[in-house]
Amino acid sequence: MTKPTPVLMGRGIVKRYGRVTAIDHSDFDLYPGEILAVIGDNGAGKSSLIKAVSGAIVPDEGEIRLNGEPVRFASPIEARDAGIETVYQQLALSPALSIADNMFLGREIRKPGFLGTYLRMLDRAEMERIAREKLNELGLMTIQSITQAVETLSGGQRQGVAVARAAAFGSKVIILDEPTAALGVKESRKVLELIQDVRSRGLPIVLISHNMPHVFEIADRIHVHRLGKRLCVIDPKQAAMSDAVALMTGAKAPERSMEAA
Amino acid sequence: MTKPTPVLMGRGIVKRYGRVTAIDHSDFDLYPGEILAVIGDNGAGKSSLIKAVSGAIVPDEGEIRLNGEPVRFASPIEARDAGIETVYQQLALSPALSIADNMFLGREIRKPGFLGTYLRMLDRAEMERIAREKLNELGLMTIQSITQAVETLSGGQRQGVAVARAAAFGSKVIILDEPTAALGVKESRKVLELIQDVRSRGLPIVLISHNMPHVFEIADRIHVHRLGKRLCVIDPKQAAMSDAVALMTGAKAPERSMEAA
Amino acid sequence: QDGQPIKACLVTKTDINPFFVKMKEGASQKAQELGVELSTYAGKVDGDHETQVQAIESCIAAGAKGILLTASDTKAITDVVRQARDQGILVIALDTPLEPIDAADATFATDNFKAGELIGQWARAKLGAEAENAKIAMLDLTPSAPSVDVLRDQGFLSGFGVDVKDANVIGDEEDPRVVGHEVTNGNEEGGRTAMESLLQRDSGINLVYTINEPAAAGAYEALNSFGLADQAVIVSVDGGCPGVENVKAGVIGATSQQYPLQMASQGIEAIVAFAKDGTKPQSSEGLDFVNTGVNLVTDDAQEGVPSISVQEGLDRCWG
Amino acid sequence: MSETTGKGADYEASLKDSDTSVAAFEHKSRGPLGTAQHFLHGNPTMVPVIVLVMSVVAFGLVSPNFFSAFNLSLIMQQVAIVGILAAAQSLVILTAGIDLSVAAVMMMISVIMGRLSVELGIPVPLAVLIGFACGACTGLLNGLLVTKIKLPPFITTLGTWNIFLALNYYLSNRETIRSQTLDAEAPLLKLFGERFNLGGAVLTWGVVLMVVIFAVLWFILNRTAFGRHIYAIGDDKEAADLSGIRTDRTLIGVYVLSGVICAVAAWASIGRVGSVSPTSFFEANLESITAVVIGGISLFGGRGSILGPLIGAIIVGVFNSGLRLAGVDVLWQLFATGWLIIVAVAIDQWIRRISA
Amino acid sequence: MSETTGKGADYEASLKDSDTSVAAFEHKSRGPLGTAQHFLHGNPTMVPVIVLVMSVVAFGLVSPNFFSAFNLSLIMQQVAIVGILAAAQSLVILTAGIDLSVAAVMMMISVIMGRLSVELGIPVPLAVLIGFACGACTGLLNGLLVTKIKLPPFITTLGTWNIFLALNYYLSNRETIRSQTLDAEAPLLKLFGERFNLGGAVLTWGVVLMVVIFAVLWFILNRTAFGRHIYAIGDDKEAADLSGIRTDRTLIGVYVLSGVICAVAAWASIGRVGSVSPTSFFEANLESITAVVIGGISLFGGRGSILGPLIGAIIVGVFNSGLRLAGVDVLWQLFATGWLIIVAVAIDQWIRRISA
Ligand SMILES: Nc1ncnc2c1ncn2[C@@H]1O[C@H](COP(=O)(O)OP(=O)(O)OP(=O)(O)O)[C@@H](O)[C@H]1O
Ligand SMILES: Nc1ncnc2c1ncn2[C@@H]1O[C@H](COP(=O)(O)OP(=O)(O)OP(=O)(O)O)[C@@H](O)[C@H]1O
Ligand SMILES: [Mg+2]
Ligand SMILES: [Mg+2]
Repeated sequence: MTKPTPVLMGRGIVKRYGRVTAIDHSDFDLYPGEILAVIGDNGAGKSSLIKAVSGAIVPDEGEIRLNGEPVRFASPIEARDAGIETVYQQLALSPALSIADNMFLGREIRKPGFLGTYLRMLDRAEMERIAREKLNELGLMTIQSITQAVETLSGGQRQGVAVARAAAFGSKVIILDEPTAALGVKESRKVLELIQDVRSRGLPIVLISHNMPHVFEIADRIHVHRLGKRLCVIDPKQAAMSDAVALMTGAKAPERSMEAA
Repeated sequence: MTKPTPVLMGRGIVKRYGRVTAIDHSDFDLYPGEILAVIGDNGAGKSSLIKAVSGAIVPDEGEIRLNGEPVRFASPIEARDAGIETVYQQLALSPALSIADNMFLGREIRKPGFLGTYLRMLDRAEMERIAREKLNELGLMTIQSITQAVETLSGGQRQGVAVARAAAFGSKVIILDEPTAALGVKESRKVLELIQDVRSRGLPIVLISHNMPHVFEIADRIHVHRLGKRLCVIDPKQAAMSDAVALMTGAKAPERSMEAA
Repeated sequence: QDGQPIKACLVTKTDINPFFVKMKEGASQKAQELGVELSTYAGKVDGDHETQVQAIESCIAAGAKGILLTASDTKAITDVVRQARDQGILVIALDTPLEPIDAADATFATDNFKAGELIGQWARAKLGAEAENAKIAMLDLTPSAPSVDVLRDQGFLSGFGVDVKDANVIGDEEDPRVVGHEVTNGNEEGGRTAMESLLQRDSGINLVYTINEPAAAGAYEALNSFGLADQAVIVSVDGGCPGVENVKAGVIGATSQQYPLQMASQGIEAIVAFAKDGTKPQSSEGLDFVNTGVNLVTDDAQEGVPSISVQEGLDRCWG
Repeated sequence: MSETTGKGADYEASLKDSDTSVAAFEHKSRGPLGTAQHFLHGNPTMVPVIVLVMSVVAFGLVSPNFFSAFNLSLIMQQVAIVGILAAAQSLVILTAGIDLSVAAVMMMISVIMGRLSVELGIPVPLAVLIGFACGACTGLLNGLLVTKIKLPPFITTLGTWNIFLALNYYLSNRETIRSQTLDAEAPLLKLFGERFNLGGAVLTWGVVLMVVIFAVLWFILNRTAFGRHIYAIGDDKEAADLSGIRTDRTLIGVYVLSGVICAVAAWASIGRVGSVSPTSFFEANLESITAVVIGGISLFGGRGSILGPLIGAIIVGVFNSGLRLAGVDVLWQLFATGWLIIVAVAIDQWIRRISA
Repeated sequence: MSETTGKGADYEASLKDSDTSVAAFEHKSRGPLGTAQHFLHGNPTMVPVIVLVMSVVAFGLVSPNFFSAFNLSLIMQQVAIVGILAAAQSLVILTAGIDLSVAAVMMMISVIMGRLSVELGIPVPLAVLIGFACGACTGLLNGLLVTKIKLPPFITTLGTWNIFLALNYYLSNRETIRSQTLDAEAPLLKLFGERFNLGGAVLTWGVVLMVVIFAVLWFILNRTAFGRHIYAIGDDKEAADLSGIRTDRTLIGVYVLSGVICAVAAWASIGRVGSVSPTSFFEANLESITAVVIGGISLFGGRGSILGPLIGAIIVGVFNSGLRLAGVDVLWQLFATGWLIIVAVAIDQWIRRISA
């Protein structure tokens, strides 16, 4: 079976911060239409890796290809313009702005007609309506006022806002860095459903998570990250969770078959 | 069986922010030597509740008792001086300071002898040694340099630092708000062990978590929070996880027996 | 002497006041003429003493032969001036005498008290009998009240016949004719706002003293906007060209004209003479400084107050 | 290790029955005090207004002249220029920056407008337009230094303050262009000093201009994407970057806009001063920042309403005017101004606290 | 819903075998450039030093007199007072505040010391002690307003700046106490102006004092708990509160210490000026802030080394002196100062960037 070209590919990526090595010659592949889970210990370099492929940091060495073309993103905006939508672990929300403002930051909806075209006036009512709708889809029923500042939200509510934003606007690739870490049981389940939804629209997804049951439930392939590099890739249908945990904590070395994946 | 006096007790606590109600006449009890889990939807008011009992916010109404005595904490320092050690959901770390500085913030170790007593000089080497030790206990082996600024740590590493600090210094009550949310499988397991360790030293612990398997594994009692109030208290040995989930999401109303708990 | 050009320094209070710009012009012209290498320095705002100290130190370091100085803090500057003189540098105070006056080798100055006194006397004569019921607005410089501010203010009042009490302190007189003192920072905007406030305190003001001509222009704007332009006489000090134009236009009644350009070029000449054979300049007859003169400029000459015409003022403005 | 997963095997099954209504709580009806509190909580801009009203009343009691329509409109005239500069300053401060160059830019551009029309005989409208263009350039310089060279705004504008001040002195030769000359050759430059009557109060077009500028900025900041981006950048620049805002472009836009507003202020200042003076408004930098801070905008960026600085500027004007009217000695005016700044903001903070 | 928990029932079993060594990576040996980069990354304080060396060399090339031991030591003398104020300023800025009152406090206290010893005949050591106490009180006032009334530091110190300035003029009667009077009645007040020789260079005790103050502050900030708390508060006050630091007490401590340092500066300033002048160092506020920022301390608090402002102050002194010696016209000095501030910080930023 010949593999298709990866949508997003990284080869030999290195990122050092002074004395600290965050990514150490790591590779990365995301194929069309798949859910790729990335797992690894805390500090293994997962977030750094996806920051490198989404333009949030510029790697010291290595190559990144989008649909086979070499790219060099100097900023997250360039990556976003190329269709890569990312929910970062620190969420990237503006604390003092309202939920609706945050969801539409950088792609606001303008009023129709003169007001919008010439005065560039925003359509607040519409943005608030859509924001409320997206949050309800995620089951975040405890958000009492859509005009609340994001800094007044609970940790989980905040994460919900960030995930809703990415899901609503992603066009080519969606990257989620621990999207359910602060979410409750119900809200996490909704996010997993949303991810499957998105995949069924044909978009590939990168999911970083420490929740093994979730990962094994929805991932098509699992990228195991350890000490700044891709240790191996495993198939959740063949491998057991205990293997995955053993691999990422260094309790076990990867087998041949895994490395080839 | 007569119940002992709760170590920490709250009655009718209310906290409103303008139009938003965060805590709505909630009660709270923590008995000596127990692990009390607090569960609930995102935004149910769990964090607000423990902020109220730990002095980080001052409730609008209601009463708080420590060992039966009414108390009114005006600041987290007062609560801390009363022996209540809290890991907040936002972690309360100083981003630009090093890991060791953060762990010992507010209770630094001074050099012995003249340098420490008169010049009040800090014993950096000792603090760094202890910090490294505590982090190793938590299995955070990926932290490469103990003098790294906390802002350069990964999300999970940061959480590890905060938990290690609370565990090292708690004297009467330890409150942990989602301590394992960002942690990996191995690190989460270590935290659970640490919690059990602490309980075996006789200290009661409040654990907020969205991870039902963890909660049911280690909690002695489970406080279910919903819409700003304590809905009921359940016994993990009698109730099923599905009941807990149904209760907190409003799928089911609590039974008589639970309310009495 | 050994082929090296003579070095000289000019240190002024600020570089934003046209008065000091003229001074610099005079010095530069003369320096060029006599082949002197001139460096100029200035404080950032009026009263910026430290910058002047640093400037003098730099002159010493640069090996200057002489320093022309308009001091912001006339007492405090004496220490560094002594250092300079100890190095054999000729220090000439321009415009403002140091305290004590012999702290400098020589002083080429207008008498600022005299300048104030002249406009005071003129105003008194102009108002005539009305002078007894005059309502006077005093528009001063800054809250820190540097010595020009005090000298002109107190000179004006004593010229007008107000008992100034302590001549070193602004605003301690008890004469009911003085409506009030406000500061202007010596510019138009400050003059206008200050005048507006004083007019509100007493709309009958008929005599306005101003620290300089920009403040006077601002005061006139305020009077004009209150519809009182004809009711009050404005007097001022400096005699800069726009100021004399304003006298001509009737905005200002009279102004005391000074001659900064002359002061500065005389100063340069003195330095050259000193560098040649060590002669120091002599003070004017009966004074402890070299008087470079002050003239009242007005076309409305009053009995007993010597003045020159506006035309002459324009010819000589800051000459 | 006890194994509990068996019991919770499909603990998520009950989720389908979970509650789907948005959380809502009863609110007891509040007393009048409670209502006031609640109103202030929702409208923090009203807090400086209360401080303003309090100080107007206080000065009204002290000095009888204070409360006339005439005096109140005079205060507005005195405030107009600093108010317009405060508007420019607010934009920059909202992005967590600070613009120390506003006063220097204004002074320099008023000189440019004046020299062009009086000395080169260029028609006033063209001279004004050139002035606006120069204002935009000063802003562009600041903006490029802040975004491309990544200098802190404080340092950038401290540097450009010196530069523009030097240019101002150079271009003007430190000489004022007299009122009479302007009247003769370029009366339009004094447009914003023209007075008109409005129900007993005499106002200048400069005052109207100030109000219009604030209204326009309010619209931009609250009703357009550009405005929301300004808040987002001031709030957390990194988050704004990551969420895909073109922060550099927005920041440059802010500085250019601020430069243009300074140019507008320059035009208005000619009307206020009556002549083109290269030394007037030297103090306006600090005064504009004071107005912004008293108006409740955080120096750390991202928080506060643009209407605050308008009120803040008026509060400062009221203090200054009230003290002068009361005939306080210059020295004690300085002293009282110090305390009044502190007390005004303290009252503001206190009202915010009890209404939180 | 697929149920996967069965497969992973005891997926944690393998944890006992997990790796227990701390992560470590090989580092390739770097070239000299890499080593320099790495050094600067670890020692960001050295960056302003590089800027300093560059500007000294540049001015040395332009004006031949610049490079004399005499001139270099003169620069140190000129820098001393602003340097000491910059030390006080740094403390406050590290807590994310700003102290606009430093120069006014210094001026006022030098007047107090002078008047007490000259006019009331109080022995100098006692007068100096009273001055220090007054400095502590000014700091206490600032500190209480910031912590208890919760005013922003900018507004607090803007207010107290006015207040202390007014008191300064009042207490001094706006008159200078002459050098000769001091020599006769209180020579000890001029102690820090005394010169001594150090290998050809003439230094004053004021310069020594400045260096000592920075050394002591370095120790406090880096080696004591109080110092670490200052950084923590500036970094994130809320986090510092929650992690149990007595932030109010620490902040008050910082302002009091800053006030005392200003009092020390006041004493030193009498030596520098030679007399007690109520108007000297009017500009020192902005200069002290400039020194702090050029020295690499963030105006947002919590970041930067205290040694930076020392270097920053010297850089500013070198610029000023170099420009004067080069005989640049005052107007173009202003212009050049503007550019030099920008260029100095731009170089600093650039070096930081490439060494990151
Ligand atoms: N700006 C930085 N400066 C220095 N070190 C950094 C920086 N950013 C990340 N690191 C280091 O790089 C390593 C990888 O961090 P990263 O955030 O990628 O981990 P992660 O796999 O996402 O961990 P987690 O699961 O806890 O989120 C960590 O050791 C971290 O300390
Ligand atoms: N400062 C504030 N201003 C306004 N609303 C607030 C504030 N703090 C909390 N809230 C609101 O109070 C409610 C309870 O928040 P809280 O953080 O206690 O929830 P939580 O149960 O801890 O949620 P999570 O599980 O997501 O952490 C939320 O609806 C939140 O929006
Ligand atoms: Mg991560
Ligand atoms: Mg919470």
